[in-house]
Formats: sequence, C-alpha cells, structure tokens
Amino acid sequence: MESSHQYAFYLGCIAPNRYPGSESASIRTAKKLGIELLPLKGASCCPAPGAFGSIDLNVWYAMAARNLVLAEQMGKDIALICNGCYKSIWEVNHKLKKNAELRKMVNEVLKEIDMEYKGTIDVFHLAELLYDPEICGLQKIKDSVTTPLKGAKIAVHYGCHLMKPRKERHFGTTEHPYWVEEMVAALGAEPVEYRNKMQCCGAGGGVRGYDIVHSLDITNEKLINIMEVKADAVTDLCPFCQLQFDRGQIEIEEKFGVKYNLPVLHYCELLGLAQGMTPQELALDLHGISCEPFLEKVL
Amino acid sequence: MAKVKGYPEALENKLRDRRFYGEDTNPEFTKTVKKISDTIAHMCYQCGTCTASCPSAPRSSYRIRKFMRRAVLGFENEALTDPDLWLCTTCYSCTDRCPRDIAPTDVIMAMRNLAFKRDIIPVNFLKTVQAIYTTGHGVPNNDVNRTARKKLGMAADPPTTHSYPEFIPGIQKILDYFKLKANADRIVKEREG
Amino acid sequence: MSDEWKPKILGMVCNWCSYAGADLAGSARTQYPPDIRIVRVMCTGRLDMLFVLKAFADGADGVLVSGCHFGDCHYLEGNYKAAKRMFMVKSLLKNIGLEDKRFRMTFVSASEGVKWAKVVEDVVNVVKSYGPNPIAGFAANK
Amino acid sequence: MAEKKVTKKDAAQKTAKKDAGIAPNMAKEEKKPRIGVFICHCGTNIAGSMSITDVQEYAKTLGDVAFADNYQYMCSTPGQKKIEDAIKEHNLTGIVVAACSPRLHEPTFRTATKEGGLNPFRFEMANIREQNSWVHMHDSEGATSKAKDAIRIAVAKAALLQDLIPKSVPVEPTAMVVGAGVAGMQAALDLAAAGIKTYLIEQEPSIGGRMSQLDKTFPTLDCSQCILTPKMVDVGRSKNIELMTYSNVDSVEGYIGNFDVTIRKKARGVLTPDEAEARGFVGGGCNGCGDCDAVCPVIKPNNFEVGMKPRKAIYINHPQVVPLIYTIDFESCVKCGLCVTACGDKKAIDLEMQDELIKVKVGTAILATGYDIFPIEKKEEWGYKKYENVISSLEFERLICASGPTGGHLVRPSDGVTPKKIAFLLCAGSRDNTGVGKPYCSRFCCMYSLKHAHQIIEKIPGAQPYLFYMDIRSFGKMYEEFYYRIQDEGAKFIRGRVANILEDPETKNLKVYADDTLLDRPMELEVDLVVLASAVEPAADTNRTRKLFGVSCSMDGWLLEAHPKLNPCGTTTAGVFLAGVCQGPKDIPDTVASAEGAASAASIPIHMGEVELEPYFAMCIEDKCAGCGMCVKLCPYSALDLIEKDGRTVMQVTEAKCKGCGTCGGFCPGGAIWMQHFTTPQIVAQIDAFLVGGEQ
Repeated sequence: MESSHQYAFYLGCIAPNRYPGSESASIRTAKKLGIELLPLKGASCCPAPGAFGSIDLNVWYAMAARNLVLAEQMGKDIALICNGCYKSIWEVNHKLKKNAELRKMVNEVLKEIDMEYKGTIDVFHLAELLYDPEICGLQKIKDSVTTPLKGAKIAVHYGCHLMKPRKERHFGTTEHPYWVEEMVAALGAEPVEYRNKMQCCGAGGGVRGYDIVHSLDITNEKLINIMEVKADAVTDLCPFCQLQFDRGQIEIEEKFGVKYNLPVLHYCELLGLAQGMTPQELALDLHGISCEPFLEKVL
Repeated sequence: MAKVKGYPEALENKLRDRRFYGEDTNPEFTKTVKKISDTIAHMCYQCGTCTASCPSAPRSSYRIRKFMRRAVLGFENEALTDPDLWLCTTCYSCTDRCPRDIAPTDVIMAMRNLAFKRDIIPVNFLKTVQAIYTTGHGVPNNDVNRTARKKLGMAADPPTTHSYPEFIPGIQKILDYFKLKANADRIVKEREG
Repeated sequence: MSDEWKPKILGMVCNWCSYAGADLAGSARTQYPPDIRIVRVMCTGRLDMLFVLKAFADGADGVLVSGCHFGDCHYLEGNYKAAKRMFMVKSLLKNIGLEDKRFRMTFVSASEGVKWAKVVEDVVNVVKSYGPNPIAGFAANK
Repeated sequence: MAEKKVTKKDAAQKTAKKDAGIAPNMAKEEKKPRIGVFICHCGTNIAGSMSITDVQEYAKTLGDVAFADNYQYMCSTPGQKKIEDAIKEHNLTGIVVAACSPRLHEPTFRTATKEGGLNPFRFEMANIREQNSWVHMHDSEGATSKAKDAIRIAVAKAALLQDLIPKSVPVEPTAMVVGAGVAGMQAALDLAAAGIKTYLIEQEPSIGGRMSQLDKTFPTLDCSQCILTPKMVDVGRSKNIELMTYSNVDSVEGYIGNFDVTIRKKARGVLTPDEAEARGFVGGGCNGCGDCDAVCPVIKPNNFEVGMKPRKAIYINHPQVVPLIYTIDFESCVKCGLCVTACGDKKAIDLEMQDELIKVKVGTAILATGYDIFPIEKKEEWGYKKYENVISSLEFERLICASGPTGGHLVRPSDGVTPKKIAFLLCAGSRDNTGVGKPYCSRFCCMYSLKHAHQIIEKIPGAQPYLFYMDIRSFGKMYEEFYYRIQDEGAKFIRGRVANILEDPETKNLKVYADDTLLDRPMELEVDLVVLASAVEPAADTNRTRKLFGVSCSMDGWLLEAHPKLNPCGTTTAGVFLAGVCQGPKDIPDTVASAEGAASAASIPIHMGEVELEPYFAMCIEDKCAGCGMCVKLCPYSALDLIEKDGRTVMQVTEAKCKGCGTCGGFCPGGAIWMQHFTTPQIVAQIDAFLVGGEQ
C-alpha cells in the first residue's frame, strides 16, 4: 500500500479517559486506511473551549497554543477526533496564524516555558481526513469494510464545533449537511435523516456543568427526534457529545423518568466494527448504554 | 438610576422601579464587548433570528437577542449579573444565521470574560481549571478506565500529561501567568468554604 | 501636530470613476488623511509615464494613480493602457533605487467612496513608513 | 520633452509658449495671465473646516493672481455676479473658483465666466468641499493647507487655459429603449407620443416584463394585466415605435446624438406577416392560431409560469402576448417538422432561420433592463427547492393569478390541497449582510406581501396569513392605509425574522421557527405553505448591456445614475438614460415615474436638434509628429489616421470620432499630441505648482 500519511494524534480528555475504545479504534482503523496516528507526547486538555473561553479567552489561546507547539516540534500536522478539541486546537491555530497581535501576546506567555508558536502546522478532524479523497475517501473506507453494518439504521449527530461557525470553517452547509451520512453508508449501514439534525447536544458552553437538567432537556429533545425515525444507534464525531448522549440517557432516566436505550457510538467505533474489530477490542462495555441490541443487528 | 422608594424590603422588591434610565448604560461596555468578541456587536437590529435558533431559549428565560440589545445600549450590570448569561451552549447556530453577520455567540463569550473579572462565574467552570492545573486534563483518567485501557492492550495512561507529568509545570506556569489558579481557588473557597 | 512630517502625495485620477468616488467619500463624510493633492484628467489613459517620474523628480513622496475598474472605463480601454504604462513606471522606479511602493495604481469606481478613503489612508501610511523622498530637491538644486 | 525643462522654475509657462508656438491652430498666449480666485464658504460646509481668510490671503500671494475674493455661496446669483464684475473690473484672463466638485458646478461657473466676457473654458475649479472640508472635518490645519495647494494647482492650470469653442453636432431624431417591461414600454410610449421614432428592444419573445407576471397590484388592487394590456397593445400599434422582440443589443458605437447600435435579432423560427410578405408569401406569416403548438412533441417548463406549467418547443408565454407571434426554442427543438406541416399555407415557420444583425442610428438611449429574483435557495435555512411547500413570491403571483397554471386556485405544490395557514417571510435575502443575500432593502416586498395576505383572505375562506417581518415599510401614497386595512382584515403580523424551517416528512407541512420579539418568546408555527418575499437583483444581462453603453454600476450591481438626487435618470454617458428597477428597486408607481422622467430627458437633445460636445479633442502638433503611428493603434474610437502632408507622414484627428480620453496623448513618445484642456504643459504646470511651486 502507498506511503502512509502521518499525523500527530491529539487525544483530548474524554476519548482516552472515558471511551478508550474510540482512541484505539481511531489508531487501528486509520492505519488500515493509510493514515498513521503518532502519539503527541505531553499534550493536555485542549483546553475546554466552553470553560476556558468563558473565563478568559487569552488563557484559552495560550493553553491551546502549547499543544500546537508540541506538534510543531514534531513537525507533524494534528489529527483529532473531538469537535470540542477541534474548536480549541483548529480555531486557535487559525486565529494565531492570521492575527499577529494575538500571536505576539501568546508568545509572550509561551516564553515563560521556552516555547514559541510559529504557525507551521495544520489541524484536522480525523473524519475530514477519512472523507477527503486525497487522503482516504469513501471508496477506500468501503474497501476496508469486512463486516458491513447491514440493516442498521444510524442517525448522525454532527455536533457544533466542527462545522460552525460556517464562515470560519470550510465544511460548507451547516443547515443540511450529508457527508457523514455518506461515510456511514460506506460502512453498509443505512443513515437516517431526523428532525432538526443540526441541533446542539446540549452539553457545550459549560451548560452541562452549570445546569445539568437544562442541558439534558436539550439532549432529550434530540433523542425524541432520533427515536421518531426508529434509529438503531446514533453516531457522533465528538466524545463530549457522545458522553452527553450516552451517560446522559442514564441521567435523563433518573431525572425525567424516560428510558431510550439508544446505543451511541463514535464514528471511529462504527468504523472499527465494520473493519472487524470486536466489541471487546472497542471496550463498548464502557458505554453507559449497552450497544448489544445494535450489535445483534449488525454482527 | 432606578429610584429606591424606601418601602419595606418585600414591597421594595415587588414594586422595583423597572424603567430604562440612561445612567444605567455604559458606552464603554459596547466598545469592550466589541473588542473582546471581535464581532460588530453594536450592529444588531433585533430581528430575533438568534433567539429563534437558540436551543436554550425554548426551555429558559435566556434570550440571546436581549444580550445583544444590552451590548448595543451598554447595559453592563444587567448583562453581566444575569444568570442566563451562562445558559449559552455555544452551538453557533445564531452566528450562522445572523443576517447582520454578527457572531452573537462570541458576544456572550466576551460578556462571560467580563463577568469573570467581577468574580461572576459558575463554580463548575473553575473546577475544570483546578483539574487541569493538577493533571493537565479537564476530565482526568480513573481506575476503571485504566483497567479498561490495559484490557485493550493500551498503556494504563494515555501519552498525554498523564504519562509525561514533566509537562505539567509548564501548564501551571501558563495558568499562573494569568493568576487563574489563584483566582479559581479563592472564588471556590468563598463559595464553598 | 504641525511639527510632524507631512508627506507630499500626488494623486492623478480619472474624471468618471475615481474622481467621482472621491466626491462620494466627501458627500458620505468618510474621513481620511489630508496629505494628498489631486490632479484630474478625463481618463488615466491620458497619463504619460513622465508625469509620474517628474513628480518624483520634483520631490513627491508618493504618487497615486487611480482609474476605473477594468471593463468599466468610460473610454472602453484607457485604464488598460494606463495600467500597462504604470507597470513600467514601477520597474523604472526600482531601477533608480526608489521604493516602488511609493507609487501605486488602484481602481476605484464612482460608487466606492469608502474604498477611496481606504486607499488614500494606505498610501499615506506606506509613504510615511518610508519617510521623505530621498531624491527630493535633486530637481530644485540643479 | 517636457521633463528636460521642468528643472527650471518657470518650466510650465515656457513649455506652454513653445508648444503654443509650434501648434499653429492654437491661440498664442501674449499677455501675462491675470487670474481671479473666488473662495466659497458653502455656508459652513467649507468655512466650518478651514480658514477662508488664510486661504484667500495666500491666494493673493500667487504670481498670476490679480484678484481674490470670497462669498457665502458662490453658486448663488450674487456669487456669480461677483465673477462677472471682477472679470471686467480687473480684466482677468482666467477664473478659479474654490468650492464644491466640478462634477456639480463647473457648468454654473463656466456660464458666469462667459457672462463676464471670457471664454467659458478659461475657468478652472478647485475642489475644496467633497475632497477637502468634508473629508478632513476635524483637521482645520490640514484642510487649510490642502485648500491653498489646491488653489495653487488650479491657478497654474488657469494661467495656461485657452479659448475653446465647443463643437455642436446634429442629433439623430430617433431614440432607443432597451427592455420592454412596464418601464421600457412607458418610456417608449412617451417618446413616441412626443413624435420621436423609438426602437424598443426586448430579449424575451413578448413584452410586458415582470408586471405581466403579476396578478393584482397594491394598494389599489387593480389587476395587473388589466392595466398593462392596454399599454402593451398601444406599444404594438404605435406608428412611432419599432418593436423588436427576441432581440438584444449586440454593440454600441458613437456618442450622444449619434449612437450606432447593432441589434441581434435572435432566430425565432417564425415569420411575422410582414416578414412573410417580404419573402413573397402574401397573406402568410404567424397569426397565433396555435396549430403548431398542438402538434409539437417537445415539452419544456414555461419560464413565464416560473416552471409550474409546461410549454412546447414552439410556444407563446401566455394567450395575451404582444406580439402574438410564436417562437421556436431551438435549444430543445428536434426539427421534426410537424409544426411546418400544421402551419400549412401560412408558411410562417422556418426551421433554418439564423440570427440577424440589424444596424440602427439613434440620438439617445434609455436602459430599462429590470430585475431578476434573487436565487433564494442560497439561504439554506428556509429550504427553498428542498421543501416542496416553500415557494417564492413570484410563484405565488402565478398560482393566485386567474390566467396562471392553476387558474387562480392557490394550491400546495406537494399535494394540490388548498393551504389554510400561510406564512409570508419578508426580507427574504434582503437587508442581509452575510454576503449570501443582498444588503439593500428590495423596497416592494412589504407591500406585495400585504397584498398576498389580502388575496388569500379574500379567496380562501378561513385562511390565515402570518407575516413575519422586521419592519413594515409602507412609504408610498395610501400604503400605510393599506397596511391598516390588511391588519383589519385579519392578517397576523409577527415581528421576528424566521430563523429556519423544518418540513414534516409525512404531511409536508412546515414548522416555522422565529422569535416573536414583541412578545419576547421563541415560537414554532406549523403552516401549510411558506411564501418567501425574495430579494431582487439586477437582471442577468444587465452587466453586459451597461458596458456596451459605458454606464457604471454601484457596488450592489444596480446601474449608476449621474446624481442620486438631482439627476436620477441620467448617467455619466451623455445621451444614455435609466428607467425603472435597473437603477434600483422600485415599485410600479416609482418605475413608471422614472420611465417618464427618462423619456423626457431623452427627448430633450432630440428636440434641440443638436448638442454641444466638450471640445476636449486631441490635436496633432505636426512639427513634432514623427508619423510613427503608435497612437493610431491606441485610439479605442479609431479617430486617428496617418496622412501624407507636405511630403511627411503625420497623424490626423477626426474630431467627430474623438472623445477626448487622451490615451494617445499619454503615450506619444514625441509629445506631439495636444490634448485640448488637458495639455501636457497644463498638467506639468499643475504637478510643478504642487511640488516645486510652493517655494516660488
């Protein structure tokens, strides 16, 4: 197979520390598709855009810049699997590149730890790399599938911080996107459209911590819309959204007395299954909501 | 300034003077918000597209349009002391649809930054800071997860600050540069003793 | 303020687009620095390269030539012809060792008052960053 | 040659004298220039931002200045009188007025100069308002010194100005109107009524434009067709109007009074009776019987019905078309020949017809190219073209129109059911600064949406219109009253812009999300049909057409008028005028008014019989001309030729063709071209005056 594309794999917090399956899935599935994800040693929290952005944007810039510099020192572009991380790492990189004044401020701070942001690398979400025909593309994904997820209806949750604000980003429409559905279809599953697909999961902006009931009520609205179309599972591109949907369902049951048992899987976990990884290898048992009904359907 | 009527407290609250007084507005506030948010916060024409796009609005009294209005008129205190300020999930739907090409989400973030300067901040935001200060992670690893990772044939800890704690002092330096940890500890202490 | 150095900038603009654009900036009260003096011609096509070179020889710190957008010339293609010549001016300036950015050709339409103000501001800033024209007075002394 | 001398202080004058000497056809300057300088306060417009006295005192110190004065309003009668008197009193040779822009008052002061007994071209203006006091309002010092320089520069030019005699040219007594919508038709009818032969050019097969697609018109509610059809018929009948449909302007040459326009008559495949007769089929040609239509096997969407009704490859848009002549859409015609057979003896159909180029000469022209609907699907949040029951306002007009695809029964595209709850979205794509929509107000959407609301209340028992608005702009005569009436009839007005629309996959109903900003509550409203009051934009072909006529456009693409307030129908190209929406969004009353204005403006030169051209011609200084011929290639109007004269090759200018751009003069390597009123010595003198003149 052709020369593999190498990236510094930025993990963030929730993937490695709550859903390790998605971490190993990303590394192994990507390898099969010619993308090599190398550990980004010493990376920290991106930091959480909601929390840090709300407290002091300058701290947010500086902290994210530190992670960027680690990758600059590796001389590799960053790949990541979390929308929240994407907002911090991609957006700060983008801002620092075009705003000299900001870059000056940040480098003032980084001097304290003998680091300097140079703006030499780019940042990508693994999903966009997989979709990009230059790097991988739908066909390669199809070809890598050994156990197609036949007969599974899957609802896609895009999340917010990957594609919005549209003007800053490069993903085109944020009203009726379909590219992730295409990636789901490539795994042999059936993507299903549902009402208000682009609505937020409810966790962001520190709201999950500030007013859990409020944030869960938003999640609940989405779950209702997804259940309406009888989806077997919901897939996401963001461990934080995943946490909100997965652990959130348990909290929703406790607090609102409604039960859905809707399996929630990161796209990398779906890809892993389709490429023949076992549920054990994906640590699906760590999910709050059992993925078994879904697994029975597809395996 | 709203007039204090000198009634007994209960009545004073019930009959609070709710008029819009010019003195309650601060033109500087509009400018500062513009500067921090890097968006034309003063250009809002109150069409309501933001509120109608907002996932929080239908389930609360949070009205981003109101915050935009406060930004335009410079109602600093009213904006920064309103607990609804913290109900924005930063989903950016308003930003994508705003016909005036304003980024209301970033206006909210700017106001939150200004609120923090007055120690107005929900504790959970500060807990994240504390966690990162000590571990480098907002959501740190735990034993259940460590065993799970091992089962997957991975290192118990990810190759982040968890496996390379020597990077943590650097992170602490950055946070201390902004006195963030100190302030966080102080405020948490005040709230929770 | 008067002790601060004021650059001498010559603007040669066409009657139909840029001069009208400058007028629009006026009626819209769009403020910009007063360091430019305007000579109006019907079309930038009228401008001889020598006019620009002469201005520098006479000690201009900067020269701005502004016409219609391509395809919008009131005389069909005068601005193309001008652009061609002014391009040569730039290389000439380089050759005689004068910062070629002291000279600029822009295209400002009759409806672009704001753009006009912006252009003048840019030119003034650029010229200020270079300081006085090094060959100024060279003419006078001879 | 100029640059060799400029190193001398008085370079300018010297060069001038020399050139004047060697150019025999140019008046020689003998006596020393005596310039009068007049500074205008323009109330406080100028006086408020600079010291008039300083400027005047400075003017007095200038070498050639014989007299300096100032006045509150120089453009006023007493102001002009000052100029006239001063010329006589101080026997001045040139006048400089420092005031507003020459684009505004140059004509005024030239007249005054003339009244004073000088040649009007011995006047030069220094712009110290638009390009000084108004743009340096808070820098009195800067403004004052800029004004001094401006006057010094103007005086330097005035000193070298010469007597010029404007050239009068005869005006072709015919006019042209491009676009036969209501604006174009009105303009053409007015010109025709004024006895002027007028070519009316329309790119569509029939006339009537957007207005003919409308059902009713606000606020009077009279039926659009009823008031338009008579005009269409008049246009068809008028002896003075030569109607050319299915045609567009191919090229334009010449200048006011003498435009040579080439019109491309697109091959329509069908002969009019006249054309048939010309080909010898007397009594033949299309009579609109429609036999061809009946047999044509090709089916295409009818654009006039916004694609909601089929048409054949040979078609008319609707039964009332003027002219009643069929047209073949050769894009889709399969040339099966069935129509030819059906047409029979009339011999009206020619499947091999080719485009025809027709040359006409006109004195003046009016552009009335109208507008298109902004492609509102670009605002994805409203799902136009994604959700079947989200339609545009123009589609609504056709659906509610008795002659429309549904015979005037408003139905939902998804299931043909009559909608009861209908949402109207105002400012759909207007007042939008995102770069996707249009930043301007489209101006007539508020009122036609009110009309739409009225129409459904009237036609559909129990129907409920909801109008989502930001501001209702009911600015016209009887408009606010109309607003009152519609609210009284039961329309619900919701002050909030719709954020997005979601479709119910089963019922195809639409959920409309907005913020009732007055109630301060977000709302979800389920409706049967959504009508988008889409923004308007300049018609597709506008940009090409305007360039042919040398007309500029503003940043939003609408054609640019000579002056927004004082000359809204004129353009910067003499003899070319604007009518209707091509100049900016207008409702029907405003459109017709502007059309009549344009017609009147366009008729003036024709009635005058001749126009004066500014005498800014190029001239050849034959002693200097090397006959290289570089300039000949440069001239965009082929006004220059090389001729043999006294055994030498020299260049010669055809004044009638020369428009005075000076492109030749800007290039001539030998400085042998003399651009009247913008001569090399004059421009050099201006440059010197600014840069070295200071120390003089």
